[in-house]
Amino acid sequence: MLEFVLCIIMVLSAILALIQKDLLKAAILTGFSGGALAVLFQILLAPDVALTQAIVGAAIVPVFIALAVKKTQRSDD
Amino acid sequence: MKLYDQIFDVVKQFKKLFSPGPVTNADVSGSITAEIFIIVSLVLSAILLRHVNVLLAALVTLILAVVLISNIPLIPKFKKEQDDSLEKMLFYAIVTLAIIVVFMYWGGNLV
Amino acid sequence: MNELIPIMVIVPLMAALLISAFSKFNKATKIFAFVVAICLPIIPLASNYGLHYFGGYAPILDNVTNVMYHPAITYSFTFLQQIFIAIVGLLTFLVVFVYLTKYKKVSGPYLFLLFLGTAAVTAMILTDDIFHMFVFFEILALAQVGIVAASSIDYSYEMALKYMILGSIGSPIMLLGIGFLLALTGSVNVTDIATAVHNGLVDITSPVFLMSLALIFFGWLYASGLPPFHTIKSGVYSKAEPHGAALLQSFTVISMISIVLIMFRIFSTLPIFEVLIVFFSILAMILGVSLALTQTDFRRMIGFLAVGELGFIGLGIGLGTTFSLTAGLFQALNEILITALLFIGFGAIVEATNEVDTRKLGGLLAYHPKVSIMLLIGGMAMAGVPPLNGFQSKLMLVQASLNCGYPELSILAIMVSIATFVVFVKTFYTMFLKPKPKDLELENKEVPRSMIFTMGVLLIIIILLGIFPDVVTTGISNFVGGIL
Amino acid sequence: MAQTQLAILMASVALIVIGVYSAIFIDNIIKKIIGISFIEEGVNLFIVAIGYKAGGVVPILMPGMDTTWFASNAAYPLPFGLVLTSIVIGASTLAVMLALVMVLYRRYGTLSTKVMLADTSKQEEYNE
Repeated sequence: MLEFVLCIIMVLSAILALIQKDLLKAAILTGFSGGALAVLFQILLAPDVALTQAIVGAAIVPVFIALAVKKTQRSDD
Repeated sequence: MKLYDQIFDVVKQFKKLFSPGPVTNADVSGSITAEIFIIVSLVLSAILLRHVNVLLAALVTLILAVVLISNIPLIPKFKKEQDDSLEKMLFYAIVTLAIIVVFMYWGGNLV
Repeated sequence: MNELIPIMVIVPLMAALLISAFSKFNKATKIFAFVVAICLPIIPLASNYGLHYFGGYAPILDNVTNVMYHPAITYSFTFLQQIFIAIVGLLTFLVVFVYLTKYKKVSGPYLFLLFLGTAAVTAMILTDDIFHMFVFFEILALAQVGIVAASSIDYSYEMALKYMILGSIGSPIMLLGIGFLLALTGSVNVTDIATAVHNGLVDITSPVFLMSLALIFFGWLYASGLPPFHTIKSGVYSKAEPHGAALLQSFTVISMISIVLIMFRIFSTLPIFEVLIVFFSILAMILGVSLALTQTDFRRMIGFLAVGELGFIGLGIGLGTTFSLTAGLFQALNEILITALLFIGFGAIVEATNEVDTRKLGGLLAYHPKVSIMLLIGGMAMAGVPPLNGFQSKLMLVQASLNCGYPELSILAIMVSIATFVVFVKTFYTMFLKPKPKDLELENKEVPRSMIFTMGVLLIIIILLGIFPDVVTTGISNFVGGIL
Repeated sequence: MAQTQLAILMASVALIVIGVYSAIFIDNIIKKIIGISFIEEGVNLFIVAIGYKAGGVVPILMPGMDTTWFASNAAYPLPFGLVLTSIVIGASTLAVMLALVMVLYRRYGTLSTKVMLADTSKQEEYNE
């Protein structure tokens, strides 16, 4: 049951990230998507991949994007 | 008469191709070579269809030849479609991906 | 001496890391880079043929089915790998030499990228493991982007970003194809997969197998710059520094043939595989050469020509006979040499005149006679004029397509060669023979001597290969007989 | 438990389709890069799903486990190793792309792809 919820969270947050006007929110939603993917990897019996994905997908990638947004502009127009 | 005018007009259209700078005769002759080359080579490669079906090859070759010759100059159109903007590159890349995938899924065993 | 096989990858990789770490010490870095670069072509020539299993995990024989399984990442080193690694090593040496003599203060990151790219292509052509190849393919893409972004030419960052964005679509698609193969066979070793396919353990008409071909094929199109990626590939060449571009095109050619050989070993039982390759090769030849004819920027023109010549390699591989494969691989070797010569030669002209538009140049024959004669011979070699190596490989290709019963392809190949020759005549006339325009100021700048030396070395190899093609073709033909 | 695998496959296909859609239709370059990175995530999810075995165990051999039981019940670990590499490659590619965007933003002052990555061959050929 949990995996269905996680799939829906992941796809929904991916779509939401792409329709945001505020790029910082998009960065945070990317982190949601990456985190859901990490838990999904754990359910799929791959704990080592889940650890890496949790660090990279839920922390590093959103931070990179947020830094890029901070150095450029926040709104998408 | 119309085709004659069109062929005569080709050189004028090549001028626009090199628009910001001057147009030299070497460039125009190169473009005319490219024009002839592209028509001949596309028609020639259409003949390869004869390994599938001879009638189909004849039909496709004739239609392709007529369409290409009546649409000259082709090079400005070709060049415009293959410029450096990311949108066109991405568009063609993804269209190619879709065509390859669809072709392989439904037609991969036909050949 | 099979320990030398992994050394071929490890030496440039370690050199790259050391140089970028200690680039503060200018003099020492220069000497170190030079010494490593000299070693690169020597190591493959000194090494023996053989296989190398990483970690020492030798293949396991399954007694029930009598099939060998390869648990380790395997490097296989034969004549084909030897000749290509030696050539790319030589090219790296020449490029590093040109770079070291051009700048007083060397940039550590740039040398890092050059050596990283060399290590990546070496690993790609050596490896027998499809995922290992993918990893080095990604590393190679990053190195290529770095080499482009490091140049001081206008709009190089834009081109680098475009290449990366296209790459971040192309490579995951290729990974997906590898995933499909993994799901079918449970292995990433090419020999194991090919054995499974040829023994009928995999249903070759199943959609999953066909989709894996489609997806890996798309990744191959991105790697080799065949259409629809011909614009970005030629753009990348024109935005890199000339010596960088000479190395970039060799990376492209080698990654192209290493991926296509892997695909050939796995998918050659599917007839559609050869149809796909021939179709895209024809498209590359037509589009590449016809766009080269209309360019006014001569760096871009060479870029499009380089893409058009890739079509010949694809044609040879797509025909699928021993002779045509030999011709295609020999053409790949020739193209690496010729295109490198052209990029470095035209780069020397850019260096001397600071001008890239053919319309603003003219009368350079009187100022740079050596460079222009060498460029003329290089252009003739690319177009396939008799005593040179391009002639030999193109003649083989024409014969191969005639033998297979496709005279149209032979006519097309000859036409493309003629159009290539037209491009050269046109460019040579406008740049070297036409009277000098009044507003062109030539401040009697000399072409760097290292560039002339480099062109001379490449030219000698081109002429030697043209006169004695058997030195290479016999060995390649033996290799091809092994994989067919 | 085939439903789980089906749902995972649907999700990975959805991610790939979202990525391809964003590659063509989204103009903002940062959002385009985010979108394209979803292709990579979808592919990773797919490859991990290959190794999954319904009702299996994590492929780590604990002391005291029976080896034959473990061999028939553990998930297939080779795809997991591949995905580990792929995740790191994806993150580094994303970082390089964002760095290039930051440099280019200083030159153009906008994040629009149409402006930033337009056709440049005309301007540079004849600039006087």
